[in-house]
Amino acid sequence: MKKLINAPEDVLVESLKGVALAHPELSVDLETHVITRATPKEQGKVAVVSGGGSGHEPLHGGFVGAGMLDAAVAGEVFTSPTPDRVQAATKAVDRGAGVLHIVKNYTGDVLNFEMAAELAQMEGIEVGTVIVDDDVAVQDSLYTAGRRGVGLTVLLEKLVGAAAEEGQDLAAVVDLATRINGQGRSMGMALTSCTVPAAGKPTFDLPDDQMEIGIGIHGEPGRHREPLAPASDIARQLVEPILADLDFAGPAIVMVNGMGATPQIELYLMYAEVAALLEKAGVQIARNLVGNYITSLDMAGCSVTVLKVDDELLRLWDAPVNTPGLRWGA
Amino acid sequence: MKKLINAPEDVLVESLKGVALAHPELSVDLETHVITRATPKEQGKVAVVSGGGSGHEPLHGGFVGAGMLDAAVAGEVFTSPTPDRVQAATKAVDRGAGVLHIVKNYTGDVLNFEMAAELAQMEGIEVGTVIVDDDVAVQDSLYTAGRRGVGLTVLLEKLVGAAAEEGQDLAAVVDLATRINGQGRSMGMALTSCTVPAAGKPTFDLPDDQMEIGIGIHGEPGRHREPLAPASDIARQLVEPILADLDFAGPAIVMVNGMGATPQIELYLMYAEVAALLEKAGVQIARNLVGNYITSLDMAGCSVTVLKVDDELLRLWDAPVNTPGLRWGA
Amino acid sequence: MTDTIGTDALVDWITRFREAVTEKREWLTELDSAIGDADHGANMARGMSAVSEKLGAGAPGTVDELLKSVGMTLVSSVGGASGPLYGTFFLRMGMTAGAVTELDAAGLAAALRAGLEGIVARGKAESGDKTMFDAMSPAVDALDAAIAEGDDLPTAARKAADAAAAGRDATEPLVARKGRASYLGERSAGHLDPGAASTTLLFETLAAAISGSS
Amino acid sequence: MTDTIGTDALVDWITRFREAVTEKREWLTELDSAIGDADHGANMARGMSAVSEKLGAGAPGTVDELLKSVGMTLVSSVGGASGPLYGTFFLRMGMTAGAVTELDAAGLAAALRAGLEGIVARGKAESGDKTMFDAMSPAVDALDAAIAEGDDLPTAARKAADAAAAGRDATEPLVARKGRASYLGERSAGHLDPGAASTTLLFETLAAAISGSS
Ligand SMILES: Nc1ncnc2c1ncn2[C@@H]1O[C@H](COP(=O)(O)OP(=O)(O)O)[C@@H](O)[C@H]1O
Ligand SMILES: Nc1ncnc2c1ncn2[C@@H]1O[C@H](COP(=O)(O)OP(=O)(O)O)[C@@H](O)[C@H]1O
Ligand SMILES: [Mg+2]
Ligand SMILES: [Mg+2]
Ligand SMILES: [Mg+2]
Ligand SMILES: [Mg+2]
Repeated sequence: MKKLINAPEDVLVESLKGVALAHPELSVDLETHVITRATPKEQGKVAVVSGGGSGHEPLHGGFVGAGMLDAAVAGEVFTSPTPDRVQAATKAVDRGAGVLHIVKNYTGDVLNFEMAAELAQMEGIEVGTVIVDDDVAVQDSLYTAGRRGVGLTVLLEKLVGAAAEEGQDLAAVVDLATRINGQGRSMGMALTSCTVPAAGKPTFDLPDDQMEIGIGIHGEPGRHREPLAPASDIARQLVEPILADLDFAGPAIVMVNGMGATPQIELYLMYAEVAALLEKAGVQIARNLVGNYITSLDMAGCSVTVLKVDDELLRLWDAPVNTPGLRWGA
Repeated sequence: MKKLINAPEDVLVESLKGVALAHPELSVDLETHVITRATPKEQGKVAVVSGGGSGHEPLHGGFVGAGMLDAAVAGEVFTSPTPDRVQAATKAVDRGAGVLHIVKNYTGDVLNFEMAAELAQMEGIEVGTVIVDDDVAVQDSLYTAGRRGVGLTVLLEKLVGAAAEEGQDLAAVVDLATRINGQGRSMGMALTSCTVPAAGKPTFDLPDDQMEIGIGIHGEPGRHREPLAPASDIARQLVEPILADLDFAGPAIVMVNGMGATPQIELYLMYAEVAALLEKAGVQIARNLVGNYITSLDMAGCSVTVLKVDDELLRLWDAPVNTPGLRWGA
Repeated sequence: MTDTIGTDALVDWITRFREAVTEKREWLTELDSAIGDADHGANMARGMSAVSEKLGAGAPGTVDELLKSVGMTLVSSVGGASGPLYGTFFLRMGMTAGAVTELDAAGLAAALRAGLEGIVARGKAESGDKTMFDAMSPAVDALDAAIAEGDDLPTAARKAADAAAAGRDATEPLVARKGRASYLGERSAGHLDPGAASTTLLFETLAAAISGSS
Repeated sequence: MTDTIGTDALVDWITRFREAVTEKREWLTELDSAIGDADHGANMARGMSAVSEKLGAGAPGTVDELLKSVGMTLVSSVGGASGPLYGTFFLRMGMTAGAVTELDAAGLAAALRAGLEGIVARGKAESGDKTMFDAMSPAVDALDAAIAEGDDLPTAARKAADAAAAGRDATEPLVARKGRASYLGERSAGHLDPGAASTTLLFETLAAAISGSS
């Protein structure tokens, strides 16, 4: 296992130590693994909390700051944080107007955040929840765990964070989050597996001439494996299921996201392929993100996220944001 | 070779196409591979041009924008651009106050920029040059090619870009650049080789239990190879030669930079190690960068850069910058 | 033969379970690598070592306090899917057991049944979804049946463990419908479910604790 | 026997050099992988194919125009260290040759010497720095010496090529002091210099073009 780490069991805390040192504008609790803004937002505004397993950086800790999250709760690598910690974060950032939990749809995250919400509500904190489930690689069904929450989480945290920052109330923020989740879709692929530090070896073996299509963000294998293909073909395999799932004609925000080990030169190349396919399908890309935003440790590969937008969402997108991972207008 | 590309020979242009589509605030010339600001700076201000081989993204194209570069010239992967293109970029962005060339100290870059400067001067454009040579892994000597230009280039482009933006004249900007180069040092290491698309296989073989210390940014092997070590030990091996080369007691800007395939969780962990060592040596970290800023394709590893600063440099650092790769205050 | 299980034996069970998940940690993680995210071994080992530490500081004297303490510790130390699920299992067991110092066969069966129902309440798993339910549900059923047939507690616990193992093995051909493995669709078939594997350890160690204490 | 080389033979030289670097492209890149950045083969192939394309559109009739065109094309198509160096080499050769249609042995030797000096002016390499200079300098010296001894042009060119090859081979044990390989320090020893290898191809193809045309 080739990683810049000391003991595998210390990776999370030691990395959080670096976040704390690098970002005086954040408060990092090395006991609970909760990251909050050093300067909390004003009383009377909705707070936005997210969290989940670590290994997806900058998500979520890198999105704490004015205009985006109030707190992020970092679990162990790929393991949802526990309810007591989510509850502690919720309590810490509540400004009397309630707290939105942004939860990616994984059994672990859903269950732990559910328990945390129960705990917080017992203490009189109003909690709203949005469960993000945008991954079209997974078939949606009432009888299964449903779709995973992946790339859309990034866009949703930005947009909802902006709404909370401008003072929208909890019901409005929950509505907005639900609406965004309904109109965004993602699909990902991997060129290599990632290696969980505690496991010490790649989660799956992928021969040199094969790739995985339809992966999530936890090193889980995808829907199917197939021979390595040119970027144009990969783009098609990511974009087509997204377009097949929802009518995206019209303005959209598009993200081409790297899984952690794929360099920018490749991501921009993929973006060109993806943009061309989307345009052909009548999608007008109004805003975009190209880079590593929701990663899977040291996995090579990428994902595509498309979110249908209107003027209101674009206004929220353009609102100032000041976080380690996303920053403009501030 | 596992990459998100089509034909290896098209990587550069297809990636630039993505940059053009993703960044309407930039102009990208797909013939000459020159990236400029879509809105040029005002007449009468010094323009700042850099460039070099591709594969180091976001450097340099990702640093074009208000407060930083006026143009970046992208060569083929790891190959300096040709003089005619550098000259074209120089001519395009000259606003009548002269142009600074920021050149990383590699024979290829130095020779091509030298010829470009000659060509531009023949056309009546005043050109100043700074050659960045901050890599302490390489022994400095009058009789050799000297030290490589690596991580310091990022900090220098930001600081000098700010000075040019506020209207300092060419002589002042050249002086500033020279001063910065004199007081910054870097050192890098690799966990894996990178793979040049045209070569199709890793530049060097590195066994699973070995690492390279003292690498540059072109996939060249380092000064020596040794058994894989914990992050704390790697940090020491990067920080010590930097501190041995120059007295850094006092305020500094510090960058922990990823080589392309190393995820943020590891970079922040390294930053904690590096910051602790520097503090022990009396370095006060006034500002920092942690992330992928000057990469080497899909190499895993990192580099450390330390730059001695004063209030004037911190003022320039904090000045607004609005580029794809570095953005604040705008 | 005392056909009951007291707090000491319950502590012994917890200790044996901790040893088992620690010893089989890599196997559990390997199973989770194939169809999940390669952390089930680490999750269970982290959780159970937190439990041991907690109990080492002094185990509660009543069954309900003991099991609720185990459950709360798991909830607040594991995370992931297995944390709330196993946590709820022990919490519900404790709530059902009440403030007693030992459980008879019927009491243990009722507590385990309540634990199982807690897992279903949280995770909505059904039979054949390829989860820990597929090991736990047959184990609890087998325990009930053995007690109804008049088996002594060690024999009944042994039958429960065997049923868990059979349930675990039966997860292999299944296509997962719950948890992370469901994302793999058809590709999830051909692998044991990691949670069913740890649940089998839970019933194996229960049987061992009971026969050791009988 | 005409002891001269005309523009046709020079074009033949350039064509042969192009073929040689294209054929040996992977070898040159491999040499550059060991002590550089794995692009020398690609650089030379790209440059010489640009040159061929340029000449294909109509080769200039005089030696100086021809060689300057080769040099300018290399400068504007290669980049890296080898672009300005080989580019300057041909530019200086052309400037020295003048507006003639053929070169005699002394004229060719003078042009090559000027090219070599151009490389030194740009790159400041000295003997033993482990660069293309270490193949080119002995080759030019050998040509001079052969001509002074009265050898005919094909023989002299053959001796130059052999001297280049010997110079290239002699770079193997050297510790590089110029170019990228210098960053490796002691580790650069034990490998041929890629530029010395391509320079040897330059003189090999010159000898072949001259004997083919004599
Ligand atoms: N909805 C559910 N109901 C019951 N058990 C479940 C459910 N979802 C997952 N599991 C169990 O949890 C196990 C995975 O646990 P673990 O790997 O620790 O958590 P995570 O999946 O969050 O990484 C699965 O093997 C399965 O047995
Ligand atoms: N200062 C110099 N003088 C002469 N030749 C040099 C000098 N620096 C480098 N070279 C030659 O250039 C060759 C490398 O060329 P190439 O790989 O195309 O460029 P780059 O090093 O920029 O990638 C080296 O093998 C060496 O022979
Ligand atoms: Mg997990
Ligand atoms: Mg090169
Ligand atoms: Mg798991
Ligand atoms: Mg090279």
